[in-house]
Amino acid sequence: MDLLEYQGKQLFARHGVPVPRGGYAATVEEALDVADGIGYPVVVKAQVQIGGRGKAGGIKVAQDRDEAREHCEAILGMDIRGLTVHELWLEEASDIASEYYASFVFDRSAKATLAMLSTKGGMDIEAVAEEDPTAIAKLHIDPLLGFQDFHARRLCFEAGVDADVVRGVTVLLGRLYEAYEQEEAMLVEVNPLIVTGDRQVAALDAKVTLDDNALFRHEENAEMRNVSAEDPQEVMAKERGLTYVKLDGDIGILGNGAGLVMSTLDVVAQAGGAPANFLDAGGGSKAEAITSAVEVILSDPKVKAVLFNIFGGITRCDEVARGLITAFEQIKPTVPFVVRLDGTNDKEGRALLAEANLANVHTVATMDEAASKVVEVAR
Amino acid sequence: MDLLEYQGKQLFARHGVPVPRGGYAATVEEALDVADGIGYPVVVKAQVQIGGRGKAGGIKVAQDRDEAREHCEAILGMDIRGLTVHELWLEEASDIASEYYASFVFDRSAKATLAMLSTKGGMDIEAVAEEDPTAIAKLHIDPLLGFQDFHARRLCFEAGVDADVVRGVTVLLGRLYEAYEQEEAMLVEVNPLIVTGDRQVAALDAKVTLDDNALFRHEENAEMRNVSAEDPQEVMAKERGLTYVKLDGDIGILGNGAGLVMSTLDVVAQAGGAPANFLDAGGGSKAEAITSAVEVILSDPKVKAVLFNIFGGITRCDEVARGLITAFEQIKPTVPFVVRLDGTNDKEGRALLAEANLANVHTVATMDEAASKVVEVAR
Amino acid sequence: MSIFVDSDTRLCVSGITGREGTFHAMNNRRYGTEVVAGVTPGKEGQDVEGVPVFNTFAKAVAETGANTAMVFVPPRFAADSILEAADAGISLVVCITEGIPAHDELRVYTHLQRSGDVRLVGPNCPGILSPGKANVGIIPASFFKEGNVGVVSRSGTLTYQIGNELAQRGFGNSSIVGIGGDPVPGSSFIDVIAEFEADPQTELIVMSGEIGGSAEEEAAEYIAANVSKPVVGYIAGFTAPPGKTMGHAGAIVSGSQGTAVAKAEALEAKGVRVGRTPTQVADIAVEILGG
Amino acid sequence: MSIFVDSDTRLCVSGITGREGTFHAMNNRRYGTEVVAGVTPGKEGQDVEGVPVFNTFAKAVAETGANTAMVFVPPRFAADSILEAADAGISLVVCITEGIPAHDELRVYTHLQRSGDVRLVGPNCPGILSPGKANVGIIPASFFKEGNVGVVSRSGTLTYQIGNELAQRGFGNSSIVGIGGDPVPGSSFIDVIAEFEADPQTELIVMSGEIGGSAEEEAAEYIAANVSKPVVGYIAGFTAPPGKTMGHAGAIVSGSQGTAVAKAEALEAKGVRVGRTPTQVADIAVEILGG
Repeated sequence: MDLLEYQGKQLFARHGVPVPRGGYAATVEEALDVADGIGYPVVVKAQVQIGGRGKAGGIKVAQDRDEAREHCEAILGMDIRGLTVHELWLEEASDIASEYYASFVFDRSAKATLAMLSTKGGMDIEAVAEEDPTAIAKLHIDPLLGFQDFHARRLCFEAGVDADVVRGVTVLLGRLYEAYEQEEAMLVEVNPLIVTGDRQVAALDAKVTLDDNALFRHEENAEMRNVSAEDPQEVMAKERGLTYVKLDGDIGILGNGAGLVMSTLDVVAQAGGAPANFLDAGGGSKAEAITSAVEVILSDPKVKAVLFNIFGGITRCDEVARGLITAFEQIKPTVPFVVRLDGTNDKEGRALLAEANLANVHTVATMDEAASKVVEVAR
Repeated sequence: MDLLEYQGKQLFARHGVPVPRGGYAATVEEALDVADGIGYPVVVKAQVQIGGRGKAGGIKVAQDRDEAREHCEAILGMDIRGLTVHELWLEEASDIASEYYASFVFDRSAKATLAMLSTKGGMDIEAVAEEDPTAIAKLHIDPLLGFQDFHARRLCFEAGVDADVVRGVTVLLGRLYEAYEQEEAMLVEVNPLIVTGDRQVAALDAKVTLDDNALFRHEENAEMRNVSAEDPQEVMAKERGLTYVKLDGDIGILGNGAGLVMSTLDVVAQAGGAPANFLDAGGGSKAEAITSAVEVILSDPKVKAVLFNIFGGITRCDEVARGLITAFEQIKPTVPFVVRLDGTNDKEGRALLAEANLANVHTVATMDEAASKVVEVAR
Repeated sequence: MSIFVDSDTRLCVSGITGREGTFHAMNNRRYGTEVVAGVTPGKEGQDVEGVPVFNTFAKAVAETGANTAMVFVPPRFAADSILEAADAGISLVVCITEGIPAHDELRVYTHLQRSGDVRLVGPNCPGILSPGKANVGIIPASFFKEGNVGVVSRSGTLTYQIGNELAQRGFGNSSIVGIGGDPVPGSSFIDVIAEFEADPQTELIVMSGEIGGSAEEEAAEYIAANVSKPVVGYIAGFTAPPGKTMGHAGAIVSGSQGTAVAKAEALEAKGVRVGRTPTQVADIAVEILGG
Repeated sequence: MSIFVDSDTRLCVSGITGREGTFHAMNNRRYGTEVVAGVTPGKEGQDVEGVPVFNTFAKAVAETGANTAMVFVPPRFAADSILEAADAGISLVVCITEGIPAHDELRVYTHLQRSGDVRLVGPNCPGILSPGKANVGIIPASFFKEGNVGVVSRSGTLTYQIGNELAQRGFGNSSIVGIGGDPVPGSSFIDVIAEFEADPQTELIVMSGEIGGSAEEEAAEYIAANVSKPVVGYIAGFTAPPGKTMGHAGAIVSGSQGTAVAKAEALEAKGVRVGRTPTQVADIAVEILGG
């Protein structure tokens, strides 16, 4: 789960990471109240889950109340790379002497957390990484020992942090790691991490990705989920425990297990088709899950045919068949279905389907055959 | 540093370990206010750093305000095995169905923390350990992995905890370990850990020993130090950075390094003397520390002679000599001193002493000689 | 021969009293796996169709000599169960549970790596099947028979698909190992391939990967340097949507690694033939071993 | 020969710019120890009487090939400094600092044990002297000369006392190792005695213990099983006040272990002669090796 900037900053603040004073607003009037409380100049920041807000005009400094109103009115409702701004964060203007970059990210390859620090913050850090990899100091953290002060000092000295703020950056990094670990984030990123004119350090931006699997331990974080910002079909799928990603094509795909679904997309593409989605019904899918899945797939009006590719292990094919039959009863789909069932209880599943004799459902024996068939019926 | 029961319970509560509701009082009137707030029946508990309070009459249940007054008056000022009761803790009376025992202790031999749990709580656990060692479930904790739920369950099932409170005890133990580790305790001990009639668990007593070396990280805990309960000479020594333990004899001993001081006590005892104290002036002792040390030793009126046994490594003998000379100027001791200086700058130290020509100071060459001499002059 | 599980396997199932736990434990037993114990705290003294249940792994191991654990408990309890099994002296832990928090996986992985000889397979994996010998997990065993092809896969259902394609061509398997696709799998492609290389029964190794991470690229390096047996690869996800990159930091970490194309090319560069569909994988196997 | 430190030692001193750090670093260098670097964060580019100072151990090791660290920083920074030295590839860390929190020591000890080949001596120890070769720490070297007696001790000043008694009888030392008396010493009596047993120069081992803990009892067992060279023991604290017991739990843990009498008896039961005073230790050494 990705947090908005203001959510990330609130999470940082809980762990003592210094952030500028600020407040949240969803309307212009709320925003002006917040701005008055902070005092002027004040920074008005669009809260959307996308980079490049500044360039798009989503971040503005206001010198007084009138200017603040002007900026808030301009930014609320603004479209930033396809996302509409519904929320604002206002904060005190910072006196920036230097801009650094800091992050902790869960590095799967290394099976460890990677810590990064650079004095070339405030700009596109990926570009920095490409042009001058030595400008980013990196090291991996032992998860059982944790991030130690010496790690922070090493990053600071390697990155070339100003000597007088090494202590401040060391403390900030320690707290940032605490936030990362205790909140079970997959990423915490601060760009820029600023040094102010009076040599204080603070996180001027916050990018936080939390581990969805760990949200059950963090109620406060689970509540931050911003459903409105997500694709409605993906939300629908998530609420039903399904993994769904919308694609551009017209063939709806359902499978069990991410690998098999990915493989199905590949095989359909090789057969000349264009998948409309990725939908993993998961291990042990029950009939209800299958019914829900059909609903999610068909909620995309572009879908011209649907492919069910099931190889049952923990999933039982009879459950899948039952779910499909229920879906037909409830939704009465008009597009053709191609169904391939193999694995646990496949005979029972196929028998159920044969018995139900659903209109427009083609049962096939192999995955390759299923792909050819669905491409054919989608034409 | 040992905490009083109420301090331990407050520390527990900070980590979510359930403890009965209660309050602190230093006078009868305060106590009655607290008792009124809690309601009756209420338990009045003497706060002294010693076991066996209950048997000595230091813990009483009061059914009403009059009885509470009676108990508070009896307990405040009471002498329990040599300690005067100056403080009270009052708490709600608990409905006790079972009494368990739980502890985490820093086990030097194993270089790990030992967790212990027994269902034979509420009594002398050392006696239980002797009579029926299997009645205490034990296991060691990996400090990097920490105390896991499975450790707690294993202790519960091995100790024979009632099945319906295994979950509750598991949670309590997890929090107790958190308190132990995060507060950097050398010991947390709960005896009894009670199960109430409605099957809740709570810590009815709290014995906590904190690591003095870690107090700099725990301001809140450092403030709990109860100076009045300590021996005034030991407090004086501690304030001056010296390790001092009072003994029963009449020969004051000063050395540098715990091992050398212990060895000096042994050699003096073998020479027929009775040491009056253990005083380790520490590594790198400066002149001021030596002067302070003389003050501390001579504050014990029983001291008839003083032995200085210094083998300088980080400590420089000239500093020791200077400190002794200053002490003679300031305190003008009347008892004889025997001084043995060896190690770093020993020649300079001996020269300074020779030059100062202090009355009643005997300089000797070896430790054995020093012991014989001090026993002789103490007669 | 086979790897990891065989007729010496003595299985203890964590979560045996749950619906899925019971179902698959019994399924494994019917296949011939020796299921000697189950663990469910508070249910000691009960049995599940004759399999005794214990409160702790320590007791289960002491009483039954269990040497292998299958973990079937919900995600919030799974890390604890793996650690408990390892602490009790179990030498192979197969974790089926899906959805374990990533930081839990990281701590468990690091701890097991440091503290001894416990092998973890999974989490979020279908388990291990050694046809004709033992099945530990949820792999539908009826599709597979004993043979000379070792299969290792990040994906469960894809494993069955590939195994099935091979079976249709008449190939059997020494062992089929699902390593799972979680952020921190206990065993990697390399760990499993090394075992297949050493296993006399295995004559061909099939590895089935997918987009994300760099495990396939690392395996390619390892195979080139250490493996004498033929290896056939498969990568799923050529047409998959780009995965979630974790901020700019994520992009810096992974670089250009992780795409299906990059993985297939990495394998082919090291002489591993890569099938573009499960069917092609079987076709290549026929070419190598003879039909 | 000698153990731990010798003419191959390349010393890096953590806290070299502090008063005590400078004093003892220079003292060690005057003795002949190769002091190649110092570490003080923020002071890189400076030097201490010609010894270059670095911000980090990583850089100090990279630039100077330091292989041994001496830690002299205040207690709140000491654990971090030990870990930093180990992380940078230092193989021997000698920690002089006194007063390190016990939980810090426990974590450091456990981490170093698991993660490789770093030896820690101390904390709260006087260091290691190999007479005629190198001195790392605060042992006053002028009292000792090269010879065939290895000394290992929990106490600093007592080490000098015993060493001095031996010197007065004409004995020199292969190495003198102070292991420190802290709750979790990085090296134990056993670790050091094993090295002396293997060191051809050492013909007699003197171990000086004190009340508390069970390290001496464990050493007695180890000596009986593994040590062929004569060992003379000393235990301080026969008349010491009873130590702080840590509650009832502490009493249960330690049982009757830990008293001077128990320790001396444990050693004597395993054939180790125990002197009752430092002078007696020297007398026994004379008997064993000849005066």
